[in-house]
Amino acid sequence: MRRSTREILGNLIPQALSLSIAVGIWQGLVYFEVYRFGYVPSVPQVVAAAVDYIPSSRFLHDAWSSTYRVLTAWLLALALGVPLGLMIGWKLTVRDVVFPSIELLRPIPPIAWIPAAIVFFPHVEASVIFICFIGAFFPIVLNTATGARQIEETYFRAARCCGASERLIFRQVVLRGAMPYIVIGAAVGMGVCWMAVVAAEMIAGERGLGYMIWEAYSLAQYPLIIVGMFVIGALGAAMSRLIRGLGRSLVPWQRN
Amino acid sequence: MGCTLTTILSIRNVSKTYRVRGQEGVLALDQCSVDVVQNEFSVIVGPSGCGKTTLLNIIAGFDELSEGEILLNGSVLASPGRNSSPGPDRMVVFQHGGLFPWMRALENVCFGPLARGQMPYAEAREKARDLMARVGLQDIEDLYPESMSSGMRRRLEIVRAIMGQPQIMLMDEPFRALDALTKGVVQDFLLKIFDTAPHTIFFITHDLIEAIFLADKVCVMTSRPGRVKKMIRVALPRPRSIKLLNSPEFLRLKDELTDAIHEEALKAFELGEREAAR
Amino acid sequence: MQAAPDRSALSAERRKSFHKSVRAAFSVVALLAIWTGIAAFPWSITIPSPLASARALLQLEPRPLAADILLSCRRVGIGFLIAAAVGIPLGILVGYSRWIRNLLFPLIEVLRPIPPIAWIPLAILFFPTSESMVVFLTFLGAFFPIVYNTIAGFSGIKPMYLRAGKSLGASEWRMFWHVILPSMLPVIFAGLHVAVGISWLMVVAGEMMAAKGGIGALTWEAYQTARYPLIFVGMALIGIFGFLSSFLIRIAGNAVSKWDAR
Amino acid sequence: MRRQIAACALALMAAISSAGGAIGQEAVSTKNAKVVLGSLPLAPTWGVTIVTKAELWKKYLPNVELERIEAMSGMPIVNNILAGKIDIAYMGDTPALILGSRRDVAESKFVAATEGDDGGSSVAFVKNDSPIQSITELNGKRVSISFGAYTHRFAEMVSDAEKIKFQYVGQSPEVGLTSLQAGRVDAFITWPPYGELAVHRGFGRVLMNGVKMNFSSVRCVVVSKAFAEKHPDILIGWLRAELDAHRLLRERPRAAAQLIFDDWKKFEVPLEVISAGFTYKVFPDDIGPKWRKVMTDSAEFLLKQGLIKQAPDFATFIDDSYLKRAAAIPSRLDLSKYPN
Repeated sequence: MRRSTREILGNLIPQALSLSIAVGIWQGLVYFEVYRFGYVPSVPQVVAAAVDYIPSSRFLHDAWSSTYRVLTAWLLALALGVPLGLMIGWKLTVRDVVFPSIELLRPIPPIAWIPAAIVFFPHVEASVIFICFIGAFFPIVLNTATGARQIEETYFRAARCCGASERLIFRQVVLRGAMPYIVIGAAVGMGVCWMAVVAAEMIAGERGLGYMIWEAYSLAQYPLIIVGMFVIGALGAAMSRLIRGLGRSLVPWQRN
Repeated sequence: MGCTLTTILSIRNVSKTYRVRGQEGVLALDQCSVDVVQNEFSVIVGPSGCGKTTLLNIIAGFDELSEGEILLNGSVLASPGRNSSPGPDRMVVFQHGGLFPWMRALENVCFGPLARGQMPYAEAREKARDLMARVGLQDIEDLYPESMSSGMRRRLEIVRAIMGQPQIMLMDEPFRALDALTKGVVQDFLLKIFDTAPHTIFFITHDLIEAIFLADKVCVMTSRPGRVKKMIRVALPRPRSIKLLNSPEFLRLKDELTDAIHEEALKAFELGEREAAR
Repeated sequence: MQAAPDRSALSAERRKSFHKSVRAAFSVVALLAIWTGIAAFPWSITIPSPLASARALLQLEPRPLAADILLSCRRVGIGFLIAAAVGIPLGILVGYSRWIRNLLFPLIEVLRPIPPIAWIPLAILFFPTSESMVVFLTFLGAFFPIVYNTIAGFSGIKPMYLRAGKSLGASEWRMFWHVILPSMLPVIFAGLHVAVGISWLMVVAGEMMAAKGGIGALTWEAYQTARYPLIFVGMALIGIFGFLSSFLIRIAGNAVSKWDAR
Repeated sequence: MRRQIAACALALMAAISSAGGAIGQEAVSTKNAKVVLGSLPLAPTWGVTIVTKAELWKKYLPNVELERIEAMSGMPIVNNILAGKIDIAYMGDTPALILGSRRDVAESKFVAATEGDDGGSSVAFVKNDSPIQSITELNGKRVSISFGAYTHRFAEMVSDAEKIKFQYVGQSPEVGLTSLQAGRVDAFITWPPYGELAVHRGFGRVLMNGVKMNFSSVRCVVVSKAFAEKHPDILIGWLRAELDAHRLLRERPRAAAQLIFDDWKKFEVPLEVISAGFTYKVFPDDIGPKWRKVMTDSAEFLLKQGLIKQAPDFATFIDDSYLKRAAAIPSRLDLSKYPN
């Protein structure tokens, strides 16, 4: 449904206004060195750093390293998490066997895995991707399991009435029925992936946006830190929106 | 329509005991015996909780019986310890709707034959499209169930049921959730299908009017534990039309049925009260 | 011909739950077995086995360990409570008044996607003490999920609740307290549940990268001093106390909803 | 009101110290103030290790409350000074120069040299089974360094001299250590005892150190100018304790090594690694011309390499006035307490 330009404008103006006020406050606090804002980079410094960094090849290299790690981990988490989640949601025995272990490992945040990953993984790529994988895996498994479990028994009975085999029921009823929850899990997983990749790269990433931020901090180029923060925020938001769009096309049958 | 009166499905002294946590075994069905004749519209009517859905689930293979046996075309379908598995020969139309919400209308209808690998996809699509056209549902092929009206969903589910040419169609209070107007429309839809081609229907309801209007034979169940109280033959002419509703024969049948049902409805109410108080 | 129904009924029930716990035990044992298997494999750097980690845990002196645990919990607790105390009213304000929504919502939308970990260098620069810095991180981790869910909760209220409340002539404040807040609680508590998880994630990150003390620092120090079994002990402790705090939130959630269901 | 008290206390102090510290056992400063000390837990800044472990500073600053900020490399300490969170800090020459070059952000002073050597504490390590035998083979290879550390300057000096180029992997030393162990980097250029830990843990060996190139480096005490001007008495008291540490390191090496060993206990650094350091380290009591030259030459080199944008203003940056006033105060170190 096309939104009339007036409505879009009506929406944009207050947003632009509010953001410009926020930026104004930020610049004021830094300029008048309120409390410790003197140590925070000012708006012009950040803009200068951005103008210098964004068009550079270094930015493409950093952005791609982080995105590559996040995507690889996210796809791996989907490839392993969705089938396992569906089986947990569908079959009671699988749930009783697998679920306790997952519940045991789930509360450990991906960041806590970083020391183990740094030491025990031979390559830094593998260790960062593993940490992102852990971040995305649990939300995906748990949401998928919820999705499979909420499918009403009626649909299983209808499928069995039609003579469908277990494998066909898995594909046509369990997978498609749980799809809305899989999409939710994927979106949440992507969010946690970005959080994990930043932490992993800051501590031992050797490249990527998280590493760039920590290096900027180490070399006292503070404005670049803030540029890095907004860049990661934008990339993370863009990829989450991409997933939601993908999700809507995967679940056309649900209007809400 | 002088078809031979062969019994396709015979339910012999079927009993069912439920093991519920805490309470001792609850007897749901007690020595039920019903014969379903081929190409006949058999209706089971009874107060809520009399076990009619349990009986349907046993026939469909979703539940198991404790005593007695069920024969389909003479061969044992279900007996204690050996319950039947669901199959396309006993297609079920579910009370709260069995259409897959994530499949478009055409896909839902084709699901049966495709699931059994009976025919290639193109052929199944053609057959389904043709069947839907014949019953006037041709223009909703690409709709998802959620964007259909409840009446349309009911009709589509019936079409999906007959698509597999089941030996017997089991219908579990399918029109219960419909408003009066839509119910009438879908009842006519079902009767038209029943009249145009030979089908054996095993229909459950708690609505007397609907029972008489649709049925060739009505079996009245007692309140829990469900027993067959009375079998009433409905000799109304087919095709049935709503004008029959106030014909003398219809009213006689209604009185006969009301007497049988009312007694059981009171007992069911008292039973419900006692259980709630426990 | 058939066993008396009641005895088999009860034993079936007990047998089912027995089976469930056997499978759960099997699951945990399987996890430990996999871990031992991985540890046994001759990697370039030997991975400590569960036994080694258990021994490392026993070697830890209880008092400093308890101090670390308390410190991490305190940091999460303070940050989380401030985030709730600020986030929920703010969310309601944004939900209530259009003026505030136009002012604050765009800012929240811009800042929310920034992974809270990315704030750490800036936090190290800005905050005078590492203690205040870590509490800011746990606050930040919890703030966005809470304020976002509160806003969603507010806008999610079925308009008919509002109409029903208004039609009874309920005063603005009573209407809020008896109609709006109770119906928002489930969504708010969903936000709190997510928030406490991220708070824990942030305290671990903060302690590993810049602050002294706490379970995160203990895990990182285990890494620094190459006492690798202790890394897994740290991870287990983080997992346990992370779980306990979200469990507390769930209990609080049920208690509150019981109150409002009265 | 508080400012007046501080001012008169200052005047009083000046009077006492200028009178040649006649009253002997008098504390250098009785002020109760909080002082934030920035240092690295594992680094060749042995002075701070001894001063804090043996609490030598307490004799001169009885009422000072010491708070410590530790970081794994020099640059985070620099950032914290620039952020006004650290008063006294110990670091290598390069981070000190970077700090000095950031005059635009905050003024700071290089008030004492705590330890120096001619290449012994700048070492490149490789894995035991690594095929690399000489530094030139490291051309284009992955080398783990700590950005902005003096060993970063050493790496730049080596690549400049040997006309080779390293592929730097910037990471903190403990991460570098495990990167070497996991084979993720081909070499690890760092400061003691990290490299020596790699050798001790059996996966690393020395490829080369700075001695052949006569690579002199110095560790130093830096303070923010604001702190130096606000609490000169506390700074002098601290430097007095630092000089005591130097005496201990020179006259009681074994006892000093034991103190360092105890402080680094959790890192399990062997005693012999610490004692080996005594063979090539010196602990200057003043900022001699040699160390001033190390600083000015390094500044020039860092400018050339683009690691700093502007050289520190050495006239005000290197300020040994406090060190001289500390040296004037009689030492209260009781050597008998440290049998050798």
